[in-house]
Amino acid sequence: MTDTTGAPAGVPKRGFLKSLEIDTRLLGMIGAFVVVAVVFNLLTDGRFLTPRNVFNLTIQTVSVAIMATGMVFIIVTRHIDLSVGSLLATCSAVMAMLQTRWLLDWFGLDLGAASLPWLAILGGLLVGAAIGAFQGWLVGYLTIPAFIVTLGGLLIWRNVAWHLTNGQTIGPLDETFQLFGGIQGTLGTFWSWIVGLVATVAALAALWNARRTKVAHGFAVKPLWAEYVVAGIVAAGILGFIWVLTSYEIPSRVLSRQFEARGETMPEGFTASYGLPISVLLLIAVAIVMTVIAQRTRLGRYIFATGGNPDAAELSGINTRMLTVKVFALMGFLAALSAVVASARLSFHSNDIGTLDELRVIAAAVIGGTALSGGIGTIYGAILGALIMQSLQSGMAMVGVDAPYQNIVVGAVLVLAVFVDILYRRRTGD
Amino acid sequence: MTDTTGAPAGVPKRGFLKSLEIDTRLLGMIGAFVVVAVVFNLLTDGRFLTPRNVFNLTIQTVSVAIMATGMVFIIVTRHIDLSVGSLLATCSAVMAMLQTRWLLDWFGLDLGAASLPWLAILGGLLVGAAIGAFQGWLVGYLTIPAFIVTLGGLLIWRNVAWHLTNGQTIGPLDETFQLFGGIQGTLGTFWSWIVGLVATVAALAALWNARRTKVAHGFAVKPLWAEYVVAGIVAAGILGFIWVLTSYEIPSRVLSRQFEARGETMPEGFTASYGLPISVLLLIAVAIVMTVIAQRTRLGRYIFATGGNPDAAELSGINTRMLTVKVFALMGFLAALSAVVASARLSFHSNDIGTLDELRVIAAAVIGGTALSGGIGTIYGAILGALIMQSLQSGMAMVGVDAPYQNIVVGAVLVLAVFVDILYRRRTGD
Amino acid sequence: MTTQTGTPLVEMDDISVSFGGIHAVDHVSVDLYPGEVVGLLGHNGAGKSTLIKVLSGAYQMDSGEIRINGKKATIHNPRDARKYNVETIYQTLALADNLDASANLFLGRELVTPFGMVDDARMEAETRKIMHRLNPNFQKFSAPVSALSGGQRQSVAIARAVYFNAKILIMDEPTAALGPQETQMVAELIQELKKDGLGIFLIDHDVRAVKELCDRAAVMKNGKLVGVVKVDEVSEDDLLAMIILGKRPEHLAA
Amino acid sequence: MTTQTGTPLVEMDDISVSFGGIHAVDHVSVDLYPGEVVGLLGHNGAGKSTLIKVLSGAYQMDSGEIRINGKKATIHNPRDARKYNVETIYQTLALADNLDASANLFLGRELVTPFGMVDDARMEAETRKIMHRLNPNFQKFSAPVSALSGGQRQSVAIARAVYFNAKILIMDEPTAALGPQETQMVAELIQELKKDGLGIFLIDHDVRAVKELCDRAAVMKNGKLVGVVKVDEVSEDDLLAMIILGKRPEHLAA
Amino acid sequence: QDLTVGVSWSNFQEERWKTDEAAIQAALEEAGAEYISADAQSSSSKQISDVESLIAQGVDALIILAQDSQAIGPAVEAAAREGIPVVGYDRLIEDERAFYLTFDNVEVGRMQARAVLEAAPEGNYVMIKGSPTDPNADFLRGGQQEVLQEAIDAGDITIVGEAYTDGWLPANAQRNMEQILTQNDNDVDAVVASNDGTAGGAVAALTAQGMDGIPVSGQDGDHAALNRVAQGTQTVSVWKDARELGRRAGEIAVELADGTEMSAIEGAEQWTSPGGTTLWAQFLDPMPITADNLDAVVDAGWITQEALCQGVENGPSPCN
Ligand SMILES: Nc1ncnc2c1ncn2[C@@H]1O[C@H](COP(=O)(O)OP(=O)(O)OP(=O)(O)O)[C@@H](O)[C@H]1O
Ligand SMILES: Nc1ncnc2c1ncn2[C@@H]1O[C@H](COP(=O)(O)OP(=O)(O)OP(=O)(O)O)[C@@H](O)[C@H]1O
Ligand SMILES: O[C@@H]1[C@@H](O)[C@H](O)OC[C@H]1O
Ligand SMILES: [Mg+2]
Ligand SMILES: [Mg+2]
Repeated sequence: MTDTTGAPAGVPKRGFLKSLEIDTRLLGMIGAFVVVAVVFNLLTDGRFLTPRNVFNLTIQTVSVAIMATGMVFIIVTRHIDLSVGSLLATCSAVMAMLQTRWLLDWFGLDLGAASLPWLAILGGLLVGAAIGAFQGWLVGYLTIPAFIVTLGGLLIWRNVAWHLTNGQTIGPLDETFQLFGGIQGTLGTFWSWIVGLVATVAALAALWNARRTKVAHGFAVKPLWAEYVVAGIVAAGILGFIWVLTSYEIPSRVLSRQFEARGETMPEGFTASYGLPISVLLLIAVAIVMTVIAQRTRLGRYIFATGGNPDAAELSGINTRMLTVKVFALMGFLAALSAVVASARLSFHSNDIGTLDELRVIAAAVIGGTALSGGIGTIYGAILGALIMQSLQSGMAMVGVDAPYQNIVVGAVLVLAVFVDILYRRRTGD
Repeated sequence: MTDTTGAPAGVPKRGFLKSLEIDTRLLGMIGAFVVVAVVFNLLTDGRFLTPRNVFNLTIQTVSVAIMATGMVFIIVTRHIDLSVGSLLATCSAVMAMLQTRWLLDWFGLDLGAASLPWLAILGGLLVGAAIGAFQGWLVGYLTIPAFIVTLGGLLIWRNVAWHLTNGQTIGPLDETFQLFGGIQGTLGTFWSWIVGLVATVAALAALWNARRTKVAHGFAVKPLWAEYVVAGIVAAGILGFIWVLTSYEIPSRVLSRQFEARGETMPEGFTASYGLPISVLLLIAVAIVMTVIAQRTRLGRYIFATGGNPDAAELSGINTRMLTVKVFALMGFLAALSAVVASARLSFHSNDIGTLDELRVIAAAVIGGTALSGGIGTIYGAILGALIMQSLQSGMAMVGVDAPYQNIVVGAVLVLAVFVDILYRRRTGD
Repeated sequence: MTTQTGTPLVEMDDISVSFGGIHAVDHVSVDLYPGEVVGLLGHNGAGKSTLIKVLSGAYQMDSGEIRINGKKATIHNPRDARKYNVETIYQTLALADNLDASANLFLGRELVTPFGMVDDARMEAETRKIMHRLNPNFQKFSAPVSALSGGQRQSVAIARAVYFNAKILIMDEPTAALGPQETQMVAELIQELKKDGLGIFLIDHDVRAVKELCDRAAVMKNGKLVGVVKVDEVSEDDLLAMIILGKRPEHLAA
Repeated sequence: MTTQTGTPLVEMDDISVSFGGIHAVDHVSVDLYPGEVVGLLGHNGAGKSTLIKVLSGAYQMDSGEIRINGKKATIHNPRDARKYNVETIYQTLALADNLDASANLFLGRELVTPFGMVDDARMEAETRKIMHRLNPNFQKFSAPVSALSGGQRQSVAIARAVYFNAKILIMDEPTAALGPQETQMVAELIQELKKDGLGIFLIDHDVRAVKELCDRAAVMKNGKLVGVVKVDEVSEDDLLAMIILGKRPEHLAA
Repeated sequence: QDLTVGVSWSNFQEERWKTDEAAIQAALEEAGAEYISADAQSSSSKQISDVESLIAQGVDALIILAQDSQAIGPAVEAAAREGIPVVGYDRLIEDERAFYLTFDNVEVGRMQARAVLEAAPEGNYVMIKGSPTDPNADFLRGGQQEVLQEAIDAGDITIVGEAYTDGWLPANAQRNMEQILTQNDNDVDAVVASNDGTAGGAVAALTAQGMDGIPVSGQDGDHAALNRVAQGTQTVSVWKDARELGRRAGEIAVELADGTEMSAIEGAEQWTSPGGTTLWAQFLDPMPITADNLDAVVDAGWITQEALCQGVENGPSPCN
């Protein structure tokens, strides 16, 4: 939680990494990701690490990653949510029905009305949060184990979705709604750079601020050069990411069509790039908010305390029951948000949407270092976990590994990742 | 564990039920089952409680029930096994391939050779136990959480099965092998009654013996009349069950074909009944062995002790790691046994055999009163749990409820059952 | 029985608690005045912890009434108890093992910045201050408390109970895991808090310690109250007799 | 230092244990003779529990050697320790909460019938016998131990350790949760076991109790051994000084 | 110049798709094109990712077995962006930019019902449907209804039981069939099952009642099912010769990649989908395999005579 080290100030000699005070677990995960990426890049003759594939990868990761951040809180409080895939389906069904049927019937809105997608999203988010809260109430107040509640939910919500749509594929969804799907909605070069710069400045300011607070209380701080190195790495990371995404150019065919649609002709040699997808921006926003909740709010503190010792938390005056409701409601909300991204990406609501996502989401959180025994977990870990899994699957698909063997590899990697994590924790004595 | 009450001998007045010293949870579950049965019987104009449907129900229950007994031990030791459905598929694939290909190729056996089914079963059981033991080793010795190991297993073993059969449906399976499927292999009236009588005698002897031991140590025993009432209920239960099964007559169509096959003609008015299916006998044997293990062996004692407090068990000199391996190996063995029943029942091995069985098996154990927090669970409860779930599904199928709505009901019942169990435990202070 | 005057800080009146048929606490009444330490004595399983857990909100009573400053208090959970400034050091300590000392100390009452964010730096600084007073050897500020020894953990639990201006302090065997030096510090602390006007319920098996630290002692046996006595008026042996025989000493019997 | 003669029952020689960089036990040597009680004293976190957990097989030492009856003993886990007749009463009791007293008492060493089935009836009868001797009030034989009070649980843990003909007994604060009567019984028990020739390591924070019950006392501070002294040759204050200052008293310093 | 053709499979759960794959591979090899593939494992979301990844690998043409005819849209859009031609394989893709090559699922349903109706022109019918989450299940059911409607209206046949089969699992089909039989006191004369797996489950339930031999339908030409046809326990397995379909798909993909217009593809016709999309399509004829034409599958090399006739005595040709 706190990031000061216990060592008294001014210990003479520390290793380079130690001075940087970067979480070695984070380094390990990034290392694993780099290895996966490089290996696949070799196997695919450099196709894996093209801007275009990186762009695809990030888009493909979004839906699972958003839910994985919520799953971190669930698992940290010693619960589990097996219903997220089904819940996603129900939310997606609600949003699809709202924008293609119900809103039209109830309020006489027209297809294509500007408010349609937003009302649909609002409805979906409400339903997701409400169902999540209800499940949380069953867990927290009626003390039914989350495993059971959400196993029931897994069965129930998928079929509620089926019932709502009568088993049909619903769509096409609203054009604006589709902007959340990925390639259909991107910021373009200019705005991508703006976002990148703002993010860099904000990150550096946060670093600086943290240092100032420590100094103010007379705690040990890392050497100034280390501070600069960390700042440099952060800035390079953010801007590099933007650079890669803006390097993926829109195929000229699409551009010329756009010009045609506007009744112009495309200038010779004209290029443009996609830049940051809105869905990825959404994920980044979710990541930041969830990280702040985890580290800087009472809610987050209580989540981790409850995970560490539920009785102690209760005796400390934390309303752990209400907390459970909140955590599950948050999970439901995030599942609904994922439903926006997932169905927008398909441009339809399909029956099977979100199938097996519960496994992917849990796997992402756990590969990202969330301990099933509770009390331990990070948001960035879960997102990285999702990214690693997605890279593995996409990479294997590119290399041409048959799906059954892909599953075998994913299963094995899951077990291996957790094993490595255990070894790591044992060594560092966490 | 022990079944003496703490009350000093000779307490003057006790309620009727209390005197019988019958587990009220057992009564509750039987009550729930009776309610389900009676409701469906009304909805189906009395067809639900015909000997025929009871016969069907028991057969349909076997495969899940066998695995549920193993899941009790897994959950009691605070683990979970999400891989049983996939494991069943791998074992089924191995047995199918052994009896239709490999044994023929390796040992030059002929299709239809008498040893074929037995060797195949042996091979399947070994593979099941070995995979189970391996997963147990990962959990016990490498301390990877069972949730992760078996989640990996869920992905891995289903696809290993696919790999073994190259994705094909394998069959038809050996005739002898098919005897384990249910209706294809039954004991007939005579032998069913023999089994029933032997079971009754054995049960009464066990009751008598338990009483004698208590008296010998000077502990309190229940009044003699209560002893007789219990004995009467037990005997009536066993013999009644046999009576119902032997009342289900073989359709004359089937009989006449059998006569034809033997080159005879069926005498006018000839009837015969199925009696006890071999698969049900197998389940009963598993239930008895597992109950004895749970209540009367060190292994069982250690399983419950480990579930109650793993550290204490370890400090008491119990090799909890090895215990984990044993418990998972047992689960694997039982999954293989279920694979025999499930594939014999279908008369072929299909790719997707056992899909979602992990959910059914866990649900059965949990509905049967096994606590996910460990240390509590009974074998009979798990079997009753499986029976209740199967009754619900089959009853709804009879009434014509669509599969999606069936799933919704099953999910809701799961949650409700656990909730009732929690209320019950709270009231009795367990 | 007691010569204290004025309204008692706490009156626990005719409290009963049972667990599935067992009367853990059976119509027990005790009270506590400001600036007073009341010892709770009794054999194992006598019901001491259960009685005070009713006051701290961890258990619900089946019947009886609690009055604080003469007014009926409704305590359904630990949050309610905190509202009445009741602080408790539990026999089981009740720490979140994965958090560090300062997060535990402020658990449920975090200091926040003007934006409502938890202020870790300020909390750690506060923690250093108070721990320094309580246990100068204590250094492990950024380790999760799971890495602390039994006694170190107890120090954290004590620090938490006294930091927040408690009016009523409940200590369930606070020194059971403590070394002699630490035990001494707790004794001094109790004296200090007494002076500040706190009322303290102290559960301790050590009759000598109770005689030293307490003003009155309430003895329980099998869930029932044997009696409440002023420690000055009884000998250690009197107290032992009450605990073991469950009877008030002869010379006080009237 | 000690005038005992013959081979010691236990020699713990130059034992070190560390947890991720922390030297919890730092080159400590102590020994124990048959019929002797050695007290282990020290502040919280001094390393007492860790030291004896090495002997009981719960922790592995990083370096050092254990000799039992003069022969090198390899103790990798609690099962190994039991082979050497080392029995332990843990600070945390180590009971399976869902089992009853007799199942806990015999855990890992169940009595079995000729067919290899566990013999619950015989075990319960034995349990009634031994508990009657240890704690006559104890009645809850068929309830899971989770329903027992702290002290009742401790009685079960003690009964378990002494039932099986231990040669070496380790008691980690055995009376911390016990009432005065029960504490007295444990003291008597220790005297009895001593007479039977057992060697006992006793961890206790109560210096007076250590002086009463022990023959020698080993004092630890910050993982290091301060010294081993005969309790007859030192005063309570000497012991306190050793614990707090970490120095052997002057008159024994040579 | 070397062509690469990417194939996006919806899943490999059913037995048939491995055969399709081999056929496509063979056709591509003949044309000198490279084969790469991805398997969406029954997930329409994963299928989009798969297609993106295939495009990223530089394919010149795509063959897509759509998990969902509509939700596959963005994949077609992505391909169109890059100018990559798409062949919709077996299942419809609602997009005029995709060439539709198929055995018509509604037609498959009709064939199933037709064969059963012929064998049991009147009586009580049971409909064993596919997975409730697979749109094909309803297409099949629709085709079946078209054929049966007349007989239903005439009162010749009555549908006495109807059930979806969760996940197409044979075990679920078996249980549903058992319960329907119990509910109707075995008064059932024919079973319209939607594929061979569910037919297998239904037949197992019928066998238990000595009712094996009443008309049962299926599709896919699974080996086990053809064996049942030879045994007489299944009436029909609608055989969509996957090898033919696969071969054509490979050929068409290569032609389109070479720049051939869709309209110029041999056998192509303009067709309007039920959803109102007009697209270029080629329909291959599914073949109902019954006891009368079992030789066809053996002659075609789809199954060996040995496998087909395992355990069959005095069966229809070629098992006699
Ligand atoms: N949660 C519980 N469930 C059931 N019985 C309980 C529970 N908590 C306590 N008891 C029972 O209530 C009685 C009183 O227990 P309590 O813990 O209050 O005793 P105590 O006086 O604090 O003992 P000790 O000195 O050992 O801590 C005991 O008989 C105990 O077994
Ligand atoms: N499992 C563990 N992991 C990390 N550190 C530990 C562990 N167990 C003990 N320690 C540390 O080792 C040191 C010695 O602890 P130990 O429990 O042996 O102390 P002790 O002398 O028994 O104290 P107490 O009197 O409080 O029981 C302490 O600093 C403690 O924080
Ligand atoms: O061929 C069938 C296919 O059309 C359907 O979608 O899935 C099941 C298969 O048997
Ligand atoms: Mg207590
Ligand atoms: Mg200790």
